[in-house]
Amino acid sequence: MDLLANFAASFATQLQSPTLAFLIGGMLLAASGSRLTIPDAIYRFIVFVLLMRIGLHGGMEIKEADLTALAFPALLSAVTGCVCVMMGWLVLARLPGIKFDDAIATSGLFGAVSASTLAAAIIILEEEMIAFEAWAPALYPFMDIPALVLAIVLASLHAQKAQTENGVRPKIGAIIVDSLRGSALSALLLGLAIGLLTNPGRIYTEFYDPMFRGLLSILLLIMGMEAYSRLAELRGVAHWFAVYALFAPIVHGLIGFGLGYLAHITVGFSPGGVIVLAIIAASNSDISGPPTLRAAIPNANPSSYIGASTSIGTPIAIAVCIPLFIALADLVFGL
Amino acid sequence: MDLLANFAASFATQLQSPTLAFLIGGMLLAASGSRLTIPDAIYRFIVFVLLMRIGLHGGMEIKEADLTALAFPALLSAVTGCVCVMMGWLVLARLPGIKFDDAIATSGLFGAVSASTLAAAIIILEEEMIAFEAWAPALYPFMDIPALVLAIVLASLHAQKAQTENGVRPKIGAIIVDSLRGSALSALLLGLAIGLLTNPGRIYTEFYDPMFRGLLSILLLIMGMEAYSRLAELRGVAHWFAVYALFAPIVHGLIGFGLGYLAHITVGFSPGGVIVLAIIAASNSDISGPPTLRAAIPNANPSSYIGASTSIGTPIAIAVCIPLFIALADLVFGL
Amino acid sequence: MDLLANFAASFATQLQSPTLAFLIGGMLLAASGSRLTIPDAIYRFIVFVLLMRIGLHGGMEIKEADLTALAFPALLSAVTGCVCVMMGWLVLARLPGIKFDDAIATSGLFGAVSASTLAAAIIILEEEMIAFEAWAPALYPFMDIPALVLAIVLASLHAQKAQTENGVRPKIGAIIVDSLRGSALSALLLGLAIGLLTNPGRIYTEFYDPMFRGLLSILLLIMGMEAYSRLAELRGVAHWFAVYALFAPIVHGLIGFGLGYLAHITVGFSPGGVIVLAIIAASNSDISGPPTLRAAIPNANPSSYIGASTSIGTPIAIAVCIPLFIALADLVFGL
Amino acid sequence: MFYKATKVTIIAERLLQSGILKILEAGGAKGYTIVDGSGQGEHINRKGDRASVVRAFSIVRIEFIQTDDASARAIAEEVSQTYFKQYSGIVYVSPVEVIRTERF
Amino acid sequence: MFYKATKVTIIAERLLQSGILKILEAGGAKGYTIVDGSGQGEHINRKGDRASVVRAFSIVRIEFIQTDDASARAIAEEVSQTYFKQYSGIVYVSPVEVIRTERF
Amino acid sequence: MFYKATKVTIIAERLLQSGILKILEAGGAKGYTIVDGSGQGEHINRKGDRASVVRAFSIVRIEFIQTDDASARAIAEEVSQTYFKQYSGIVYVSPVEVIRTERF
Ligand SMILES: Nc1ncnc2c1ncn2[C@@H]1O[C@H](COP(=O)(O)O)[C@@H](O)[C@H]1O
Ligand SMILES: Nc1ncnc2c1ncn2[C@@H]1O[C@H](COP(=O)(O)O)[C@@H](O)[C@H]1O
Ligand SMILES: Nc1ncnc2c1ncn2[C@@H]1O[C@H](COP(=O)(O)O)[C@@H](O)[C@H]1O
Ligand code: NA
Ligand code: NA
Ligand code: NA
Repeated sequence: MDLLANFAASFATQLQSPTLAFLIGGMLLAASGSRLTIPDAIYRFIVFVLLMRIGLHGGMEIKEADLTALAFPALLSAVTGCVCVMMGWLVLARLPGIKFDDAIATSGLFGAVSASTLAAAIIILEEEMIAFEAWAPALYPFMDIPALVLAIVLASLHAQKAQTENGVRPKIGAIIVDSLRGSALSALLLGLAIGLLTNPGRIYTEFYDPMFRGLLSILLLIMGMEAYSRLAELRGVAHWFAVYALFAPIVHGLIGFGLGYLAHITVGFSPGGVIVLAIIAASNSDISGPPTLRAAIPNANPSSYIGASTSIGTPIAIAVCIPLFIALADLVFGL
Repeated sequence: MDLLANFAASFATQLQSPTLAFLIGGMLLAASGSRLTIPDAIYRFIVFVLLMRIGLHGGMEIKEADLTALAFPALLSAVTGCVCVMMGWLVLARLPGIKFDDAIATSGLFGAVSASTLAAAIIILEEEMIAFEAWAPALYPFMDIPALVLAIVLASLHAQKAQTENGVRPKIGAIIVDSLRGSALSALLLGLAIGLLTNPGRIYTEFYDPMFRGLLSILLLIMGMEAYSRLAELRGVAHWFAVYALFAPIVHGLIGFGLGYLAHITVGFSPGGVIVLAIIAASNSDISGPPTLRAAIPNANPSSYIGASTSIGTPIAIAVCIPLFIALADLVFGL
Repeated sequence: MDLLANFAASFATQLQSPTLAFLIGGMLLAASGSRLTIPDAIYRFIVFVLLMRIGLHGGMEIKEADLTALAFPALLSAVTGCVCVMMGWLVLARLPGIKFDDAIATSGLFGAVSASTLAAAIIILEEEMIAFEAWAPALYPFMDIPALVLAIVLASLHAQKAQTENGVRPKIGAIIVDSLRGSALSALLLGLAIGLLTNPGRIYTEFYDPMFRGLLSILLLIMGMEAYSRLAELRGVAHWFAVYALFAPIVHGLIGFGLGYLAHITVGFSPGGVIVLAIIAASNSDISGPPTLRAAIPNANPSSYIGASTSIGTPIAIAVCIPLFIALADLVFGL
Repeated sequence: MFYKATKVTIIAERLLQSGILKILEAGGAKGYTIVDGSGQGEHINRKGDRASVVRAFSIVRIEFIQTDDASARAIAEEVSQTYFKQYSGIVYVSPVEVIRTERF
Repeated sequence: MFYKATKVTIIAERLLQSGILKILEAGGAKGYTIVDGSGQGEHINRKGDRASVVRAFSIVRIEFIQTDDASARAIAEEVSQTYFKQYSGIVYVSPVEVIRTERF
Repeated sequence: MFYKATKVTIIAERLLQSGILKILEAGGAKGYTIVDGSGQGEHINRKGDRASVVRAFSIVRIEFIQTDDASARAIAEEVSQTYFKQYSGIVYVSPVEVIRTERF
């Protein structure tokens, strides 16, 4: 009951903050057939700036951080990503009328991480003044890559079983490298490296940081417009994808929260860090994941996994999971 | 005489401010054959940010405003828009060598409203520290939509008279919805809604507001380049369009000013608000209007109405009408 | 020895500053096959904003400057540009296996000026708090245009000698106009004019100036990615181009430094100004130069001159020459 | 193996795009490809990627392939009839050969 | 009704665009369509939409249709003669059928 | 003088671009032109230039010309065999005439 009350309060606060409003506004605009669109070049610029800001900040803080503190949460992130994919493999892939490849690609996407959800979570935590380890966003790749790799490996093992000729042994190294080359992870890692090795100073305080909120608002507007536009695609595939997309973020977030809690009691991972871990677990990859999966699991129908993640998964992760896990942390840690 | 002196002073001040300089600079660059161009993606981003800023600000202020105060100016805006179109219908359409459809589409565009002119007016009023109701820019749609609708209805009635088969009864509801779906009005209304319903706070103060001036300078540069480039098109059509474009902004602005003055004495509309009303009346639609008219009055030649508005109407509205109506307000209200 | 120590110190400082890190980061990303790209529209927007900022600042300061002080450095800039091209003509064009047109186009590019190198130098000088005449960046066109014109004239004289029919007498006026029309010089001159004639005030302090550092970081990232990607092209042409690209920036910078020193003792050109002059001499045109040369010297192979300048010349100018000439100035002027 | 098919190319103002695609779908086209462009014809001049206040008037180039020549031509005629009396645009037809007929 | 016509496609460096369009207009082409592109040929490599310091070298694809085959071919030859000895670019001609002949 | 040649047009997902270009180069194509697009086929829907979270799925239109018809068709077949069983895309061939044969 307390959780529900907390959630309601946290959700109400968020409705006051414009973050959620832009997401919903984007959906309404798309639904009303508005001709307003944000050009693709702007979208890519925004994603770059947001991830550079997150990376630079993380890098600057890691300098002072005790890196051993990062090791255990990083391991737990990898575990979370893999457990989420396994769950999709065990549950979604067995549902009636679901093709194996579609299920496993969808699980991979939901096991992986979304840059926009992460950015929204950071803004909201900063607004509510909940402290977290600045390196916590750097857990992103530790969850993202294992999830994608595992999904691709499972798809490939399945193909091998089905017919010997087509089932090529997946090259795990190649998949990892391919993930790191994606535009989102490249930007994040570049930011981390520059933050760590140089002194970004005024570039950070005068550009990347002040731009963060404003550009995020535009990104959320785009995510909202995309969510609505892709609903049509989702309608063309089995309903189970919609159901999965509705619940997976919450379940994944709970797994992340549980393992984060473990890190809290063992290595003193902060409550804010636990929330970040829960939210990246709840999020689903929207930038780098789809092309990686498309290339590696060509037989999977992109409409199923992109429809599920963009139209339902991301809105749920942002609008429901962020307030939910803040409320849960409030209850558990008495913030 | 006083007005002329005031105008000269106000015009001189504006020449000092860079706003006008960017417009003129754009024209000179285009005239000199410069290869400098601002990419279309940037143009669309700028328009979005400017209209969001105007909308957010309006929305935040409307919260505290007495909405009944808005009702009468809104009605007057609609009247202004319609009167302007009627004048075009009565005068421009009757001039020798002018096709009815071209005249009515041009009148519609000059009755409607320009986002860039509005943004320039807001910046200049803020610079000269002339206060106006923050919701005054929200009068935009109340003038824009009636003007476009009336022009389309007149064109369609004319087509019905000419030949029964082709004259389809225009669906007024559909035209209004189509106008609202245009990218400019969508952004303005989104901003208004978010400003009204949430608390934009730092998104506004750290992003949309600081970006406003700088991006407007780039938009004016673009408008200047467009103005020059489209002169060639205007040359291909009847000279009356150029004459109309030269005087319509001033006449329309005077109508707006007169009706605004009525609102001043009846419901206490502020002098700054009267200037805003006069300037949106003087402005002519450059973003949403042309496609709406193109779709609805296909027989009108776009070169006539776009040439007239972009090449002459908008420069006159920005460079002449803004200082003119500030000077007039100075005289009338003794600012 | 002192110079080396100074250079090492200055280089080490720069490694701490993120400016260089973005350049190197771009190279590493491209080398690792990252899919991160910055859209072309953003690139063009960045270049525009940087040059406007440099121009506005220069224009605002020129108002107060003694313009006769500018005359002598401007003349020296032109001399520097021409001497650099002559050196290429005398040395590079005579090397074995080098086509005359390729050599002369490459010399023209290295005699001309790079906007990104100039912007990076300005940021670094500001960071190290080395004062320079604000109009010093306005020396840009005085070096850029003579260098390009001379290269084109030499190429054309050569063509005339080779075969009477094809060798058209180059129209120097037309080449100068064409250079001024390039997007980089257009933006710089527009900024200068607006800075000089109006009072940019808040547009400068709230937009162009705060954006400068951040956008420059992205531009350097792009330059780094380009540098790596074009290495492949460079490999296809004679090795002498790589050797030239390695040493020309340093030699040209020394010439600029020497002539700047002359201006220092004769008309009191500041040490910071001498550094700016040296660095624009060391830089090579990357935005406006290539298309101008391409149009005017069509027989030259773009891979040779663009490969040499983008892949080697620009990185050397930014990473080596900026710290080098700061160190040299330190030694000479005891900053 | 290559099979004869008919390609229809439609060049039209961007604002007609959705209407044209509806005709294509109604006419049985199994797919289409759209490319953005600019151009010049009888009507207004359209510039390339520089900012334009009249972007909605820029050009799209829509092409689709059908193995059924008569059906392809019928769609071409219908698009032309419906739009190109009043709006800007052209349609043309050309012969091509495709590999997998089941896709067209 | 479909009428035979000739389509000429010119692929060239962007900096040649305005010169080529002048030849088209002088040769009597009533319209043309331009699409941006990238490509690879004998000369330098051109990438797609990623930022490029040498944007002016990117490719444009200009196509125009004329019902008068001889005239279309003459324009094609002239463009090729004027530019493609020195600059990058290709021209090719293909047969099409159009609907409204008065437009071409 | 115009010489007969064969044009191959490949429409495919962007992520296949580099693989397809390798096949072209291996097959002896001396050049190619790439244009960005969007489209609709059996698989997912691709929108135009509006921001899309799945840009990698947008369409590229690659065309190349060879005077050797057999070679051009062989490349077309190989691209189709290699990619278009699993991934989105189509290939078609059409006759053209070129001016300078040494370039194709
Ligand atoms: N003869 C032509 N050849 C190629 N494209 C054309 C031709 N005529 C018109 N177009 C294209 O069709 C569009 C509309 O033409 P129009 O309806 O004549 O204004 C133009 O913007 C061009 O892109
Ligand atoms: N065989 C070809 N097929 C298609 N396009 C080509 C071909 N050769 C050249 N091109 C195009 O023409 C441009 C210039 O070619 P080039 O003059 O060979 O450098 C290239 O960038 C390609 O876009
Ligand atoms: N019949 C067709 N005509 C033209 N383009 C097509 C056709 N079918 C498919 N395409 C293009 O090929 C892409 C992939 O098609 P598909 O593999 O059917 O999803 C689509 O996005 C279209 O751009
Ligand atoms: Na996840
Ligand atoms: Na108006
Ligand atoms: Na130089």
